Amino acid sequence: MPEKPKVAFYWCASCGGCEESVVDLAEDILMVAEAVDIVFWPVAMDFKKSDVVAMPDRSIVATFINGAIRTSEQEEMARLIRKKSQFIIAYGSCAHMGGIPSLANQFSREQILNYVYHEAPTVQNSERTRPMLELGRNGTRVTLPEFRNTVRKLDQVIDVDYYLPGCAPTPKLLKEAVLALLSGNLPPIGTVLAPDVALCDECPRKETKPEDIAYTEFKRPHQVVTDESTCFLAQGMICMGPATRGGCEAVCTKGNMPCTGCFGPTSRCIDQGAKILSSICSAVSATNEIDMEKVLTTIPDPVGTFYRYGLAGSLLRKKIGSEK
Amino acid sequence: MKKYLYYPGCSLHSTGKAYEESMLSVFRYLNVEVEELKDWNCCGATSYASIDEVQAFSLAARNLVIAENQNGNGELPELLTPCNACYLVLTKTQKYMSTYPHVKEKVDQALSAASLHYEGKTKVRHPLDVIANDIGLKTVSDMVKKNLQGLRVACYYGCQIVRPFADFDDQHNPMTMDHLVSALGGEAVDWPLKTRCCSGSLTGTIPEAGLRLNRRLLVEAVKRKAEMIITCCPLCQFNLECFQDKINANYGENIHIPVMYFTQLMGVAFGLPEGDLGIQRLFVKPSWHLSSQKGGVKVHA
Amino acid sequence: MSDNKKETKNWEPTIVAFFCNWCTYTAADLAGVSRLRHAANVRIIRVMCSGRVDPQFILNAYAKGADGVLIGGCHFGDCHYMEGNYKTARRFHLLKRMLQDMGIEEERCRLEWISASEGERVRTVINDMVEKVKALGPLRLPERFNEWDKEMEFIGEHNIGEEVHIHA
Amino acid sequence: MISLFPLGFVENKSSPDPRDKMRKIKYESELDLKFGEQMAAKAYGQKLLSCIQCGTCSSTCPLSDYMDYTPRKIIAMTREGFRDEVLNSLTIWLCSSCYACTVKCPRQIHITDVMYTLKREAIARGVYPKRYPIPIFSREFFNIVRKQGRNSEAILLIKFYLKTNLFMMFKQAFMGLRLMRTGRFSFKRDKIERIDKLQRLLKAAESIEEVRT
Amino acid sequence: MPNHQNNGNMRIGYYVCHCGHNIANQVDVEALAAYISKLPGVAVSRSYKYMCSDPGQELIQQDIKDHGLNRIVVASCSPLLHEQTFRKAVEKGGLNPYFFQMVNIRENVSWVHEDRKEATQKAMDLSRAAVHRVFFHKELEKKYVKINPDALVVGGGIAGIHAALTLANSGKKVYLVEKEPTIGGHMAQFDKTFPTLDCAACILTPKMSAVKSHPNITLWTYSEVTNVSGYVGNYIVQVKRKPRYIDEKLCVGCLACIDECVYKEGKYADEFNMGLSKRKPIYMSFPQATPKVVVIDPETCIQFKSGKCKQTCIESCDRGAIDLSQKETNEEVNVGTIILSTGYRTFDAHRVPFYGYGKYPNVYTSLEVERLINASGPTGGELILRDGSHPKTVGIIHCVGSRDRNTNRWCSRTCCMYSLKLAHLLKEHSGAEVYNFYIDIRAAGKAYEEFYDKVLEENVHFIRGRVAEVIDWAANPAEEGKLIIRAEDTMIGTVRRIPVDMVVLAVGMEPREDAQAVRKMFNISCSTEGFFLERHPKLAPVDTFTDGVFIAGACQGPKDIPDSVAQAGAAAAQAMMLVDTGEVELEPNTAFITEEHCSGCKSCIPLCPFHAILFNDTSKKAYINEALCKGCGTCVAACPSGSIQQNMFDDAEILAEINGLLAIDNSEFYEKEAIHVG
Repeated sequence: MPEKPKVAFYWCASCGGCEESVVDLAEDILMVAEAVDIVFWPVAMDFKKSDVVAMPDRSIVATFINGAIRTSEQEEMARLIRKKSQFIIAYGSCAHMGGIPSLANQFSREQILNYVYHEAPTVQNSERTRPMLELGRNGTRVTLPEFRNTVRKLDQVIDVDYYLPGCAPTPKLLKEAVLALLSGNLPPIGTVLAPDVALCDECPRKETKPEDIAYTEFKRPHQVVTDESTCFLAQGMICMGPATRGGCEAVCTKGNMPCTGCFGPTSRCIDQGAKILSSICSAVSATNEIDMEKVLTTIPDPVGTFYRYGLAGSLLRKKIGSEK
Repeated sequence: MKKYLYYPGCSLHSTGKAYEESMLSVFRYLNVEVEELKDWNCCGATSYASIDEVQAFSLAARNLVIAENQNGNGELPELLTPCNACYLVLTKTQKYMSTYPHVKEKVDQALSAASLHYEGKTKVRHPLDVIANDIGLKTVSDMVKKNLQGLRVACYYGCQIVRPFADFDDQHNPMTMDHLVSALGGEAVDWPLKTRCCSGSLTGTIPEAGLRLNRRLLVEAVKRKAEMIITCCPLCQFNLECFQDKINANYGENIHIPVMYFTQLMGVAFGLPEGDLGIQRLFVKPSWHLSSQKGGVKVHA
Repeated sequence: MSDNKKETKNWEPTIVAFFCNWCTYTAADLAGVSRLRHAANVRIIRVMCSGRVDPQFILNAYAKGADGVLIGGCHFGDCHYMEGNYKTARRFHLLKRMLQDMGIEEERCRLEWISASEGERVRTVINDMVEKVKALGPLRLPERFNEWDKEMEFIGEHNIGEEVHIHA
Repeated sequence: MISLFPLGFVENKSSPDPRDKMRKIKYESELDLKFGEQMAAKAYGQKLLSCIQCGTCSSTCPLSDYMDYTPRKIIAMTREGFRDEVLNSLTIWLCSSCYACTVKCPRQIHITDVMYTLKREAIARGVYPKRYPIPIFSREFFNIVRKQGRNSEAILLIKFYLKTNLFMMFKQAFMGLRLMRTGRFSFKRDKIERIDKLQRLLKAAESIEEVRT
Repeated sequence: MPNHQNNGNMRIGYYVCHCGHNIANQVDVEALAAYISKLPGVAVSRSYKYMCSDPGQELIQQDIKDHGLNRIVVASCSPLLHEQTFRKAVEKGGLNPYFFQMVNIRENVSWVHEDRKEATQKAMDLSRAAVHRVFFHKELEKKYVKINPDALVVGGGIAGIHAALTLANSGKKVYLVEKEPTIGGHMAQFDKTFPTLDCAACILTPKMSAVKSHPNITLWTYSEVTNVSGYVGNYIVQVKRKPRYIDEKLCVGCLACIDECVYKEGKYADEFNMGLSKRKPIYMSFPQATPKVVVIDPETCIQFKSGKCKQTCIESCDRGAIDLSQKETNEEVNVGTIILSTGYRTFDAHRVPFYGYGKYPNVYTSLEVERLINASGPTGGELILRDGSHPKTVGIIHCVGSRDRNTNRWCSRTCCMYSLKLAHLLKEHSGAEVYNFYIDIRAAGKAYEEFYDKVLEENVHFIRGRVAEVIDWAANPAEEGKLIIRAEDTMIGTVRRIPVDMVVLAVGMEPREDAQAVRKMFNISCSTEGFFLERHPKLAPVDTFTDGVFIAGACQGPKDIPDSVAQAGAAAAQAMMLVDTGEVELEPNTAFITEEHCSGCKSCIPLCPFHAILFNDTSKKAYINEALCKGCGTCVAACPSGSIQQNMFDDAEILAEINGLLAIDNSEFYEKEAIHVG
């Protein structure tokens, strides 16, 4: 009996939702487990780093890494796994584009640590302690991974072969990816394993978008009672759908929430935020500077809105001046 | 060769004596017959026109009428007029009498009071014109005995010979005298001031202005390494030559440059005796010596 | 970056300009014909309309090393395509705010309406912008990216499982 | 610095620089509106009026540095009827009749003739600067020629200096002697034979009114 | 990232032009060519003295043959000047003409930068960008559209008349639209024309009647264009025809109705006579008006104002031509080309109050004086002033509303000449002493200087100095009762006060008040001062940036009659050239949507002002009607999923250009962009 292909899962800076999504395969997970040999999956099985180190190079066929790279440990592990794997699949928005964690690229490490350990209203830390990289006491030496200044998407650290987009990726896409791996029928390296058409294509609200839209004000979902079937943009809410890859089966818009862009841009765009900004602003109704200003101030946080899942992967990556 | 009538004008009988002497000698040498105009009178010069224009034109016209009458053989009289001022006044009178009928009418009226009748047939000629265009520079060149090779000459035409009525040379850059110098074997210096005013009678009346104008001409000629200046006008010759001491004294210059009539220089080249050319009348006397290398003459102030 | 640009002392900013074919590019031509000397820091890219300027182009210019981006279009009401410039202006409004949020000073991104006849204005705008960007100093994103990534160099594969370097 | 005005001639005592006298407003009623056309008529045609004030005359004139008004300005003022200023000016007397302006004028204005015309007009009206040497020189020349039919340079100069500046004559005496020594200067009066006839002619001419177009 | 085409066998030819010394003096062309030759993909890199010359073009063609080039980059002057030249050369060499990119290193580099090192560096950057860009150039097809041979001429002044007649005589059908009740424009108001002193009416009216009777000309007076749509060769124009309450076909211009109007005398300011006379509510502008049809002004007609008129005019017309029930009508015409000859307006002299216009009755504008001395004018040509007097002295003030940064900065070009003309005519009419106050005399036309010379010799006074003020307080008895003009006579160097009886203000020429509206309607540009902007000030003086729309006459800038007529002829010839070509080549820079990429989000649809983007209800995707697309690229920039692309200005092309500009280390660039060069 031929040896089953070895597969691994690894978790970097992420919420853990991606790990959950693997379980969302439901009974299909059995099929996967049947077909592959999971050799490394810290969230579900007990492995040590030394086990991985011991594996021969390229012995794993594919590793699915979710999460952005924030700490030295994540970086270290990513490199190690890269060495041991034939294919690396960036799994989910964080690995794909930096994800929500990369919104932290608007701040420096110092700003973040200062806030989290000292300034946050819920924190009581009179001794003003901070995590230390190393503590030596009684002959024991304890080390912690370093918290990097910059959050990175996976391919900014190691070479990535495929991307499975989404926050989290849908079980359907995961299944398709695994099947493709198993069949050996693989697309070109670098492919995002989702349809290359924007979300509107599959959005049930598509029909309700008028052709002559002109925005006079933008509203956030909590400010309005959203109509359950009308295009969000037509309701004056920012929906990233037109600039976001489809393939998610429009789960958000079906759930009465506008798309926030977790699948990232299509292959034809290099910066998702710039693209949606361009598209939405172009259709603002104002014809003079003052009115333009008035309409556009109703978008209070353009970076947070347009780069929610992809600041690390955007053209600018990180706020200038947040280096130190 | 035809006969030329000769109108000396007042200057050639006094300050410009050398001009007359040398011109007549040269014409004699060239076998050209010259006969003085009988009982000629002053042309009026520039001063007369400032007082009374009709009188000024009448004065000039009288000479033209006399010329017409003196030349009995029916040939058109050609009036040799060496003085630039006379030349200008006579040509101008002719020109205005033919151009403006009212001028002619009034001058005729004045002439008739002296029983004179103006026909307008007289041709006013400058000796420079005659030598260059009637005799020809080729002939002149052939008759040179002492080649002036190497002699740097600044040709000074003055203002009134080519401006505004003469037609034998360019108004702005006359060349006749320069070509003549070449024909004599000398070298004409490129000198942009050749028609710039020498200040005329201002040297006498307002020397402060006159001498300055004069000085500019001399300084520039010296600067361009001219060994002598030749002129074709008695007043120009007088101005350029006789005030050199004064200019040197007033402006701290050191100018000693011979200023000769072009006819004097021709005479020298033709080998005529200096006495016949009025060389002895010059204030700044050129001294000549043969230059063996060049076979020509050298001049020293 | 060429060598002289690396030293801040002799640093000259690089500004990428997008000029619309009908107004500002023509005005730049006019500035040329009129021999209006100006700073040599601006590199002009011709587009048919300022409306063609995709915000991606602007971000990409910064990401590839531009210190500033200048967009030139027709005055309101003068657009050869009737209203392309309005779209440019609207995008520009929000983009500029977003750039500030990302730490890019507003002087580094400039939108100017310059009609075909305003050759002189091309010169003034370019000289003014160069001066302002010079005052800000280099943006040099590609170098910053490299600098940011230097923190990763401290981890090499050799020290996996060994010890962690401590930095101050 | 030697004064340009050797006889201490100052045209307007109240204002040392004659150029300054133009620095005031001019009322049309102070002007002679016919003056321009009259002078144009005497100076050979309407060309004087066609002056475009290009200034070629002024820049080509070798004496314009010594003039109170440049030739261009003289023409402008003549056109516009600034009669008194023009006739009192030194400019017209400083013109040495070199004709440089006349041949260069793009409108072919006979500027030298304009200057003659203005000189005569000034003499006729008796407004010329009376102690300025040049009109005196002209007058003496005129007298000698009327008397003799020819000019005697030596006599002219003596008479001129006697009337203007005796001191100058002494200063020039050395040159006079040199000229005499070289036979270029003589006090012999050169006179024509038929002086009677000439004088009749001049008398007739004198009675004839000035030429006009 | 953009996909790359033909990367495997890219063979680029690069040519840098010396342009004589124009480029070579500032840019080290040899170093430039050497630098570019080292870039990946570059097979040939040369410099040449004049690339646009025949040998220059042949050089490219020869290299295409010899070196198998498949992309061409030329660094020379502005693409606006020679892009077409080189495209044609490339095409002649056997390549698709769009496999070409031009680099502007003259207007953008050598002419504007002094430092040779900087200029050379910039030229290198721009050239490198172009080399990067051509990698992504695609083979494109030329686009053609058919040209409708009919033409529209807007404005019936001398320029419009001449353009219309020129086109009509060449067999083209012309619609001539004029706002006023008659054609003729300003020229019809003039008395005589400089420098020949021809009577304006004598030379103009035959042309006006030729327009009226020409079988190829449809003349619509009292009409205005209200809307223009379409594009070169195929314009659709809406024309509003105002009611003149007269049936044009029936009226024979006998004027009996005017005689019979209930008003026995004229009561309202006569527009044609600049208000110097009065007209009735029913009137004809001037005897030779074309069409020779009267018009009723509803603003002043009693019947329209109160409905209580005896309507004697209607009774007087035996042809029943008067029809007070006439309504505004609209016409729609299809034309291929349009000539705008909408003319100018004169400067409003009230704007310079210190010249006393409107305050002192004897201060006139030049246009008023034209009517005043015209034999058919309000005084029959006699020079009688508003106060009934005859002037003995007249002052003409030049440059009123011209050459003045407080009003209009430009020179109006015609005022010097018409002031000379008026000086001559006024002197001739009245024997008055005439003073011209001028800054410079600009008499640069044929026989203009001679005219100036002539007027000078007529003893017209010319005082070089701009007038400070026209006042009526006398400083001495001679000035009593006169208008005093105060100016410096800069030639003499004194300030002068000149008392006159009449002042003529030589008012300048300005854009018409509706110039902005007109230019927007026809989608053309204006220069800063507001005159219509020509495509090129020297080489395309009658073309505009909108193909098929031409300009002629003073709407483009101040102009006299000969220049207007010449320009009108030129505009007509340009229009004819287009028509006779039959079709016009369009830039193939249209946008297009790849259907399988489009999500049907409709973001692009409202952005297109030309309504070129449509939604396919079956496929639920958007598509672009190529015929309507003008190629601005706004939708391309706004497509949120990058599914719209544009020929010649593709994302890939522009991004490559940006990257090329900024890529200093090329090897790194090529590696990053994954371009592999064979």
